[in-house]
Amino acid sequence: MGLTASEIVERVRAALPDDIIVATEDDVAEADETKKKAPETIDPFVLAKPESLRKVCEWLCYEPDLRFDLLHCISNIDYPDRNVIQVIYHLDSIRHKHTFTVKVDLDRADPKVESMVPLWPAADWHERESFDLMGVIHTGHPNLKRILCADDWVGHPLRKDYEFPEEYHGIPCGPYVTEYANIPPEHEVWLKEFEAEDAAKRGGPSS
Amino acid sequence: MLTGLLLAAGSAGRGLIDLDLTSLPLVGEMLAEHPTIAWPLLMLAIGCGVVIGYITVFSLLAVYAERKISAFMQSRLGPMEVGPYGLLQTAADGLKLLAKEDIIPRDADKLLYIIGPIFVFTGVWLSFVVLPYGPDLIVADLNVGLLFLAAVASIEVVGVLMAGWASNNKWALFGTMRMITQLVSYEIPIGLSFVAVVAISGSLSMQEITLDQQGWFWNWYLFRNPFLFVGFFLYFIASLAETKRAPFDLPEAESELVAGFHTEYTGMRFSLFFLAEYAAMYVVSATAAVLFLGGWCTGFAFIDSWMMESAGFQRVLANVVGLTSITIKAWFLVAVMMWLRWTLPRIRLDQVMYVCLKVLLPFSFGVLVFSTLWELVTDGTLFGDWWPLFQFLISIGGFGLLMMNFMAKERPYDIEADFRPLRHSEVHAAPDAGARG
Amino acid sequence: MIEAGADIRTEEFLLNMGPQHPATHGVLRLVVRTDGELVLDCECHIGYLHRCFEKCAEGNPYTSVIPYTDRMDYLAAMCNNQSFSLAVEKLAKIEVTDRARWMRMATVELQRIASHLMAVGTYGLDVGAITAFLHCFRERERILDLFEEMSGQRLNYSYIVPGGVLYDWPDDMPKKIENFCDQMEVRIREYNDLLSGNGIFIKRTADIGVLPADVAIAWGCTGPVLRGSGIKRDLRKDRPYEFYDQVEFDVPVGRGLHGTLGDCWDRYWVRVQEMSESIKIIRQSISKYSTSTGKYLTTPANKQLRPPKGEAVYHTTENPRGELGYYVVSDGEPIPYRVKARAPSFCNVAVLPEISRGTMVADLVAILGSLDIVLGEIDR
Amino acid sequence: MGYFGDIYDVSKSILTGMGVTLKYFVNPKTITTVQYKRPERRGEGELHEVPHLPDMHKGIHYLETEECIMCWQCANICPVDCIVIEGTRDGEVEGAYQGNRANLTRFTIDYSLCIYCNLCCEACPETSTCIHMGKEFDFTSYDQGSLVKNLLTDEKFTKEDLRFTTNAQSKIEELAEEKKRKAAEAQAARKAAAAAKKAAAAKKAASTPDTPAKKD
Repeated sequence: MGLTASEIVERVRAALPDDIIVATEDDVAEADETKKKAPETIDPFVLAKPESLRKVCEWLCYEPDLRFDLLHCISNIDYPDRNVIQVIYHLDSIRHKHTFTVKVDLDRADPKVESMVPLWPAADWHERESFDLMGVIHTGHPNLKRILCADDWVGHPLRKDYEFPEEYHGIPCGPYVTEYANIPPEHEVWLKEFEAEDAAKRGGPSS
Repeated sequence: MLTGLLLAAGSAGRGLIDLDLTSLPLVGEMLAEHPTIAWPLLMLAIGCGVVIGYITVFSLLAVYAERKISAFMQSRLGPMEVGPYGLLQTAADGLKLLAKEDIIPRDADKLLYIIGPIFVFTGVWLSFVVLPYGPDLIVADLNVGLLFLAAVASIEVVGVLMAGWASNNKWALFGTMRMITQLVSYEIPIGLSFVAVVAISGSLSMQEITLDQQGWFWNWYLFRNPFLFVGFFLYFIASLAETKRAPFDLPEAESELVAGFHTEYTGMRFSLFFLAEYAAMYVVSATAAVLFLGGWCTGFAFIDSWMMESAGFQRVLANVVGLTSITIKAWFLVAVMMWLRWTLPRIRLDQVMYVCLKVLLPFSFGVLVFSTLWELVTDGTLFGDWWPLFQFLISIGGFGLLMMNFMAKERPYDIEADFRPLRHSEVHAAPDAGARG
Repeated sequence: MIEAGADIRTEEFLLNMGPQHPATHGVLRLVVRTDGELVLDCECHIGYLHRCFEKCAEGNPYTSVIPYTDRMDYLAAMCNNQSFSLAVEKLAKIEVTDRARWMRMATVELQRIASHLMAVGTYGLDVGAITAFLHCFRERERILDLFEEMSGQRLNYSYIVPGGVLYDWPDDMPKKIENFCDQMEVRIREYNDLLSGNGIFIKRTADIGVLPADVAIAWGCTGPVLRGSGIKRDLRKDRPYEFYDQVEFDVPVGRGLHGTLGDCWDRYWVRVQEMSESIKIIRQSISKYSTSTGKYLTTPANKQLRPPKGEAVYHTTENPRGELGYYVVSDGEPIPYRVKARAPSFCNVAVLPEISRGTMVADLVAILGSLDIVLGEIDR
Repeated sequence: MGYFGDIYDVSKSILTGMGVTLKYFVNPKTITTVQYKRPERRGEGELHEVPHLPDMHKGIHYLETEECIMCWQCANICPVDCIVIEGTRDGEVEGAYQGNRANLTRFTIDYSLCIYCNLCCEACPETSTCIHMGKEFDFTSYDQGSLVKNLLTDEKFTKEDLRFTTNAQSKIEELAEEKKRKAAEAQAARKAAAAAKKAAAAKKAASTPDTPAKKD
């Protein structure tokens, strides 16, 4: 087995102190007192500055001890209350058998980050998906267009404030709104009432 | 058997069965007034009807057989719903095809699109003219019968080209091009096999080739000499390609080209292609039977001599026996075609050409040259009357030795041997992925 | 007649393969630029089966997301259930008993066999061998029978849930699985006779679609596709989850038996070998299961899970098609804040244009089949 | 391997494969499929007599109507929202099905949506456990509309049923109104009682204003 994530975090901090914002749980609390909602995770990670993401990733990719040669996944999360779109790069090393996570916080209004395609060709489709569903613009991507949705789709569906369109080219496509959704809001209360009644009935008034 | 009787009725013109057609009301008048025109026309009509009926019934049965054969090979039951054991399934499918809407794509070349399937069907249909079914059961015993067969078989190419090009569909075009490449190339090994047989029989007439193989079954051309024995297999493989059966079914490779050149066809027109394919299977199998397996000869000297000598009602019976004999042989070969289809993967276009030009062609030439040489050297009488039997034993013995060789060696993939764990150094030549950047 | 010196004018051909095409294993659309039969370039268009898995998961409780994961890789639904359950268990810190873990391992490996049977069978179908396909289906059907007895369903099981498995096994289940394993070993030999060793099959697949190891890694290929290129990487060995560190099995890799390392035949052969390895794991799991104790499910199925706020987990497992990862983010509510699925086929199919250039149309089908994609998880 | 070796190997492997298929072809015992007995070919009583259906099989639901307490748990957990429950626990509705202290006018599942995930049965509270998955699975039809099943009658949901439920709806609303009114009355009464009590207490307190002060 390779290095643990905490060890990698230490190395990144030592090597590139200016390019990362926060790295661990404690750092989150320290560095960003105002943004209380910043996620803590079970696995340690590195939160890179958007402008130096490429540098961090290149370092992770080429550093002989680390050699993150496999880009496993690019995820993204929308945090409207923090006005942040977070892009998460899950890295993996086939040679050293360790994994690592690099995160980057982008401005929600103008989410732009450098493309990782020159580093890992695997980023191609992941970044297209990220653009399609979350609207992150990966600058320098050779073919940044929608991948899952249709080319003329409006909006980025995975954003939390996305509103589903009523129709697409005349095809009704909104959420399946029918009679099937008419569960009365008080149904939980009714169940509790019933259970209380039932218990009273079974256990008798004494219980 | 039903079809056999129909065919027997069809050859009434040869004076076998004395039907008094002149007594029929309308036909009789016409026959009396214009005997030179009406008689051939009547014969033509009857012949066409009989051949079409034969093709249809054969196709129905062959499709059913193919379905059942494939099902049993795949641990399935096959069609079971329509009729007892699903016997009527293909009839139901045929009815469905006929009842289907006939669609002509808007951008298709309409004329070519319509006549394409007719050409394909006609080519196969004409082949039936020269196929002998019994001592007297042959529509036309042409003295260039084999040449005629090779010629009409290539009409199919034109029909397919029309159909595929006129469909205005890229998949159809792909299928057409594959089909034409294949058909045109494979006519060469087929022709060479024909020539090898003709060199020995000395005649192009199908009936004469058959008669030359009378007597015991070691008189068949299959066992005539060891080279013709190989020639039979070459012809059979080439005929698979000629009828676009697996493993040469790439003109209509359903996993690659959807349905090849007949992608756009529906209903009746599609069923013409369908009938033509199955009829072509029968034609090449029957041709193989005539050329190598003694045609309508039974392989038993006493029956064959009786068939030739009989007269009157016995003659009719002899024809039925001959018909049964060739039908059994042809059906056996058709069954082997189906067996191959349900076993083998499909080969690629360049491999099809490789098999034709680099394997079948040199081998066919070899067969032609060496079987002729063999005939010249042995002169057919090296050991007197027993020579055919010796040649039979040589062929069978060689084949047996090859089979034993096949069986003796270890299996191609021994799963145990392939499972020895690899050493770490063998595996971990992990290349530099990042170096690409 | 063509004059001397004049070129024959040929045209390039733009061919739309799919979305409705028998060889694209679903609704994948390939725009292929061909020169006759030669593929010059191809481009994948996906998304025809997009069902907003990630958006749906944001609106459903954790337990209700499980049926959605079934429908991602519908040929390996158990593995998807397991992967998501492991992620949620890590997130919500749920303990799973040993017995449930052994049950999960046996079912997941059975599912792996079923999935590889499908892959092997449809690969035969792609190159035109129909009988092998139905023979593989016959064995797959037996696995589905076993699954039906466990979970009541044959395709989308929703059987593995956070906290264990949904139902206990019937008493005779270990015996039945053992019986199946005995039969399966014989069958694999038969598939090799029928398909793997067939000369035509080898001619069609060997030296076709060669995927060098560095290209495979760079494009993020995983699973049998990566192992077919000769790289010994298997998360079950490298980063063991469940009890994979307690069972013995080999990781088969491609060795270029009939051609270049990393060709279609190698990828196919890795799958065939993996079936035998899975049988080994199943046998060991079954014997361990019989001696282990504990409940099969630690959290009631109808209990709402509420993982702590702000937790995020990326959990990867070895799916039959590659490495499946679920990134689950919680904000303390009973429904996940964000679920991201890293689908193995999504990454594997991305390499298709890279390796299909210069092949023939028939090879394109063979290469696509050897990647063994499932559109359900590519489009999600 | 060479040219002849290649031909030899290929022909050999072809024959090996043909051996396998021939083995299956000649041996009828290897047939594993069975003929499915379509519903119209089955007798009246044989509806469920399909061979080898395990106990666990998740088929079409059935409902123990008299156990149902109309708690909406199943409809709530359903990932595809295919369950509709209508009815009331406020009182009798003419023609309604009697549940456990509930009057059900409608309990349908749309099988064009249902994914047979069993979550509804899991969610059903322990006090009732009324919804189950049966063994029947043959639920084909020619139009989507008739895939809606009425669990109260265990038959397909028809237009007549829809008319009944719409008629019953007004009665249910009436009952709900009445209940609300009663609740409001009770509330008012309770409020009045509480106010009276408070007033009394205040009076009492007023009458003894110095009592708390005494403690200090």
